[in-house]
Amino acid sequence: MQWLRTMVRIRLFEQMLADLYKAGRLVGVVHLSIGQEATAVGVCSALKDGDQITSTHRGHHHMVARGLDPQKMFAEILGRAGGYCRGKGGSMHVSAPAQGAMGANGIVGGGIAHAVGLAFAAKRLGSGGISAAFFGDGAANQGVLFESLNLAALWQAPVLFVCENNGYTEFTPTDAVTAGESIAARAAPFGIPAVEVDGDDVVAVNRLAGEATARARSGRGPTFIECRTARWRGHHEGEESYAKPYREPPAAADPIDRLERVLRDAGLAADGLRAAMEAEEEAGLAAALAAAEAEPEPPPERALEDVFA
Amino acid sequence: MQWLRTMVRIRLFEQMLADLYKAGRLVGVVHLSIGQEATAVGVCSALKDGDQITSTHRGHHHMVARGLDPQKMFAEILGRAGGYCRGKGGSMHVSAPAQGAMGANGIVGGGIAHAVGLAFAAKRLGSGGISAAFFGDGAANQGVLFESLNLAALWQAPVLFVCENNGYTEFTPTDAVTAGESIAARAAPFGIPAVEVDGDDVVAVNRLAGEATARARSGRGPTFIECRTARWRGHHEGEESYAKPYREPPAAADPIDRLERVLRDAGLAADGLRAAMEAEEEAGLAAALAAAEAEPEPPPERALEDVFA
Amino acid sequence: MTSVSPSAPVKRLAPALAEGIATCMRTDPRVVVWGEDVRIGVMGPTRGLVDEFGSERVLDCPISEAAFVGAAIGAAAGGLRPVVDIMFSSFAYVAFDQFANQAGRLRYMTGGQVAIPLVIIGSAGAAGANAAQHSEVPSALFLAAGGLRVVFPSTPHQAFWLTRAAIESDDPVIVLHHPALAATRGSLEAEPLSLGDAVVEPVGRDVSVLATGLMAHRARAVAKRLAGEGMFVEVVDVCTLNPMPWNAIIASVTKTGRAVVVDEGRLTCSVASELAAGIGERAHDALRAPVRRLAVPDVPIPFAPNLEAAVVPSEEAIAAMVCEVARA
Amino acid sequence: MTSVSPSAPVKRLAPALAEGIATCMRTDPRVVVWGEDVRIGVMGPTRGLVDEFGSERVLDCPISEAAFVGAAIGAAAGGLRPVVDIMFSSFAYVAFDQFANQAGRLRYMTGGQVAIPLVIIGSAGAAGANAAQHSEVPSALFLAAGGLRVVFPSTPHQAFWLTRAAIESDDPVIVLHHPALAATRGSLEAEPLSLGDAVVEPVGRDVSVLATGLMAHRARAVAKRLAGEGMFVEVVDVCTLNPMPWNAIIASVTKTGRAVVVDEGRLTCSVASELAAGIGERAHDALRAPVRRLAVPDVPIPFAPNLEAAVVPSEEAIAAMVCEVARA
Ligand SMILES: Cc1ncc(C[n+]2csc(CCOP(=O)(O)OP(=O)(O)O)c2C)c(N)n1
Ligand SMILES: Cc1ncc(C[n+]2csc(CCOP(=O)(O)OP(=O)(O)O)c2C)c(N)n1
Ligand SMILES: [Mg+2]
Ligand SMILES: [Mg+2]
Repeated sequence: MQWLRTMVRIRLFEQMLADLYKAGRLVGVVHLSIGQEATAVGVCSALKDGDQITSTHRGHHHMVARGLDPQKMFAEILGRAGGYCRGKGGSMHVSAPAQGAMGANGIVGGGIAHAVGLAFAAKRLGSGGISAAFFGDGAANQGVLFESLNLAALWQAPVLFVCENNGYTEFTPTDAVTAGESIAARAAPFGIPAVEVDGDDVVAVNRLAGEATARARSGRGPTFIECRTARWRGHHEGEESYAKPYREPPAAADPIDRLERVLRDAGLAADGLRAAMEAEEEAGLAAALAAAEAEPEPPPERALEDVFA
Repeated sequence: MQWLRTMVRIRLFEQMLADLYKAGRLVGVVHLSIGQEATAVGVCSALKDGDQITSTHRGHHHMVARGLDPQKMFAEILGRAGGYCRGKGGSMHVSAPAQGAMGANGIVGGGIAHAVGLAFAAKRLGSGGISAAFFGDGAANQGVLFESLNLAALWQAPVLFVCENNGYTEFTPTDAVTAGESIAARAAPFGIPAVEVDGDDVVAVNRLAGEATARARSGRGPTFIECRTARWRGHHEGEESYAKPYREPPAAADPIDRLERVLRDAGLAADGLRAAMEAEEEAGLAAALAAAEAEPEPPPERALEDVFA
Repeated sequence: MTSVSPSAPVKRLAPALAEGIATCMRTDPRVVVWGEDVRIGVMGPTRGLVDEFGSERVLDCPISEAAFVGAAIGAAAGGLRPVVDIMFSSFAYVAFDQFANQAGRLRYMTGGQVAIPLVIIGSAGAAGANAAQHSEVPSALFLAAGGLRVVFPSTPHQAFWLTRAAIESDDPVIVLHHPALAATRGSLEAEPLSLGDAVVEPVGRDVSVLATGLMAHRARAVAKRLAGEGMFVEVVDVCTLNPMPWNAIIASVTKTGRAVVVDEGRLTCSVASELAAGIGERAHDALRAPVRRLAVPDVPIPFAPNLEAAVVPSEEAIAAMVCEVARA
Repeated sequence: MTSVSPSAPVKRLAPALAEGIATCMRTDPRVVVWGEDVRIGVMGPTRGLVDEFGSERVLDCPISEAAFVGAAIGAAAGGLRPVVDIMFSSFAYVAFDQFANQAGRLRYMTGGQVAIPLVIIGSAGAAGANAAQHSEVPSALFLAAGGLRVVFPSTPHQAFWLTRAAIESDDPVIVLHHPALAATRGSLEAEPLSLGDAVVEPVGRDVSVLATGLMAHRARAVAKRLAGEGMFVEVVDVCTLNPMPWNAIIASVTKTGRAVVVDEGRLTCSVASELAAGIGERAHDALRAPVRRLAVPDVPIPFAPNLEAAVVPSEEAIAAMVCEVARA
């Protein structure tokens, strides 16, 4: 039930950003995750307090799924003083380490190794925590992924490698730039359990993530999960201004509808539940956005702070 | 027969360097390939004029196998004016692009992608040439290898990836830093034919290399060959000065003895053939070394040349 | 700069860069283009090329900068003339060994046996809230790495000719372009620019301002403004950074006796530092005031637009420093 | 520098660095060490540590610099204090994104939410025919990348204390050490050095020489020699480069009015350029001669020993430039 709510929240959060972008009220480059909600929620719902995630340029869904405050996310994305990163990170860099979201990253693949290190630290410090690295299919062509797989396997680091294969690397279909049949298969030779899963099936994702976290927590090392999902929107908002049409319309397997159906079939979701949730979430997000937009810009002297401790 | 001669030449060349090092007559860091002759000869004997190789910090055997002139190699390694690189490359960087040896490289993994590009260029220019990238087991943990495999597979580049697994990454046994069972297995998920071979069996290496070159020349793309071999000496000459004993004695499967036995069994090698070859090669190399040592240092102004065309 | 001829075609900067590539591709079949999404041409400089030259010569790459820059080095050594679009020039960091230790060293390390006729194009500079990892001007890093030619055109004319010069060069050349100038219009004059050229415009007598890219634009705007107040600023657009056009620079500084160096890189070990140091050595006696540097302070580029604006040298900041130096 | 106390232990430089690490490891269990062959301690700074601290805290890594530097960043953010030996500091190029875009930016990009208490040790400099890819001093690249503290000790005392200061710092710190100085002996005095310190020795009055690492050694030798001829050179050993000890530098230059900056990096956009530019801005009026830079010319380090010696500033070259500047 909480899953449904979180997925709804992600969807609405992102749709609000799409609208804001269209209205010219967002700055910078904004990558939305609509359609990929199940991956984020399926994995993050298997994590605990004290665990950590690293994320990507397309990371809002991970952050919402990790429980971050939409107001502080909006504020960050809008470049306001009260954003998580004090307005210095923006859409691609929303992070809240204290809440288990070490960081999004503008560099494709840039955060994967961080997750290995976070996992190693947790293990060494005996905190019981684990970590999860989210990355896209495009990042599966970055060398640092393979180096990180090797290192994690050697260290038996308690880390989940979560590849969100949404079918596109920017404007190029994944298979045009990704040789071989499967991304998960690339992890197996490192001796890492590697599975593919329907990334739009939050139940399935959560089950695998649960197995993986159990493996990690019990000292049996890393797991690789390739979530096959779809990117409903373009690579970034506003791309129509120059990108010729390049995409197949995504297969309409709405992960939220699917979860709703599952809940309904299990007799867990009453009629109108989703609509009610949507209304609640919409109200909450609208308030969060309004509060964020009411915030001031960061004071200029802040530009010179936070380089060094 | 030519194989035996080349392997003997490599062995003697390297032993002369070992002696020179011991005598304090070499400068810089010198990595010898004794024990790995069959890999170099097996692969290079499958190449033609116009093909290219890229090599590593431990690359003398590749260069000799590619037919480079020992005198110009000695001169380079000694830092003399007449060296292949005019004395500016040294042991780790001997190269002769005009003779199909694009370059050795002091950076582990640094030359692998170059081989993909050389292969692509040959294909695009229709030269009929192919390329081979030599690298060690240690380089199998460098991200650029995986990126290069992917790119080569996508481009169906006519390139051989030749991993010389000699059991050590500097002072560390390969399996201590290399997760999984096999390095070749890491290439297969990219859709690249990947095989392991006894790298001390020059006949077997040559057979596989021949298949791979045929595949490449006929437009069927890259091949990955993992040659299992052994490094007879340390990581570099002079390491005893600080490196505590760390190695198992290498299994004494001398690739040269093995080839000799094969030739003998086939009735191709008369008694005394090898000894005669050794004597001839020794004489030739001694003359080459003497000529190289007699050369002057490079003129100082040369230090400022060759940065830009 | 060349005088404006009425017949010269008017182009925007990014398309002028693309036109520079296309011109070379038309005459030289060895020129190929690759990078991420170069067919769509996300960043501008490769847009439209695939239509004319086909997908055999314009190749979309995986996100594998180290491999495709390395492959370009190999391809260059193997007889092609690859033009690689790396998108944001700071993505070079994931492939930096291929820049610094390979492209920039191989010719030297082989004693000149091999040439690397390779061009790498990347955007450089802040263009509105792209934050730290997508807003830098890393020209100093390419210069410090060594062995790399670097150009940074600020007008369509410069972009067209310097791109051509880059592709025709037998050396690895980094071509930087500023995303905030992509749509800047200008005419493509017939008179070419070469590697090593600077563009002095306007000519002035009171203070020399040395700048590149967006900073050169701003410097020209400041010069225009101050000219109305009777102060004549000479702007030296250092559109090629390696080779560094020392003659033009020293000639200007010797004439004015005063210099302000404006840089969108961060201050420490910047191009501005290099220029200031080099001027100090070469024209110390002609200086009537200390050379001053105006650069991004030693911070990453912040996301919030107001903070970004606070750290990137503005016209106001340039004008203020110019006036200070003029009075000193 | 501190005066020599007879009881202070005498150490060589690389072991002093190792002792600096060991001291921290003894008191702080969060300090861990990793890198390639750090147990054997190929490069010196980690030699012997595994014997005292075991293989749980001293980890041999695969040749995966991007991953193990990246993992160190994550581990630092996660509560450890990793000390990474990257062997030759120019190997940083294969992991440069982790240096420049990650370690050097994350604190800022997160608005200070996260600290990266990370130390990366690498050798820097030519030590006899290691050729282009193993002989560089890339300090300028680390400074230009930004967000990284950089120290480069030239004596065992500096090595010990600056390593400790690096590990105790909450920022990412690059510790460079010169392979040609690994066996240099010196006493470890009790008086600590901190990030941001410079060491002025000898004190002089005629010309200031600013130098680091092996160049600082050579500068001291030159000062000694010239003192015999009645010329008193003051050597400012800029053993921490970020923070840059501007106060000590400007104090010295203001006193002598003359400065030579010696650098084993390549000239363009070097630390020498930064120092020259900064001095020009801050002490122009005190200068009685142009600040001169002596650095590796803009070439890779060649292999042949005589060529290597020709491009790395020698005592003779330093002395010659000092005399020129003294007379100017
Ligand atoms: C090292 C690097 N190269 C290129 C880019 C530009 N870029 C940003 S997102 C992206 C595509 C990423 O694809 P994928 O990993 O599949 O993630 P998705 O956008 O599909 O979520 C690219 C190429 C970058 N940010 N970093
Ligand atoms: C990027 C990089 N990292 C580290 C080194 C230092 N180094 C030189 S050789 C070597 C081991 C290489 O092992 P392998 O690839 O197995 O080759 P081998 O020495 O066994 O022939 C290392 C770590 C280097 N030269 N380049
Ligand atoms: Mg994708
Ligand atoms: Mg090996």
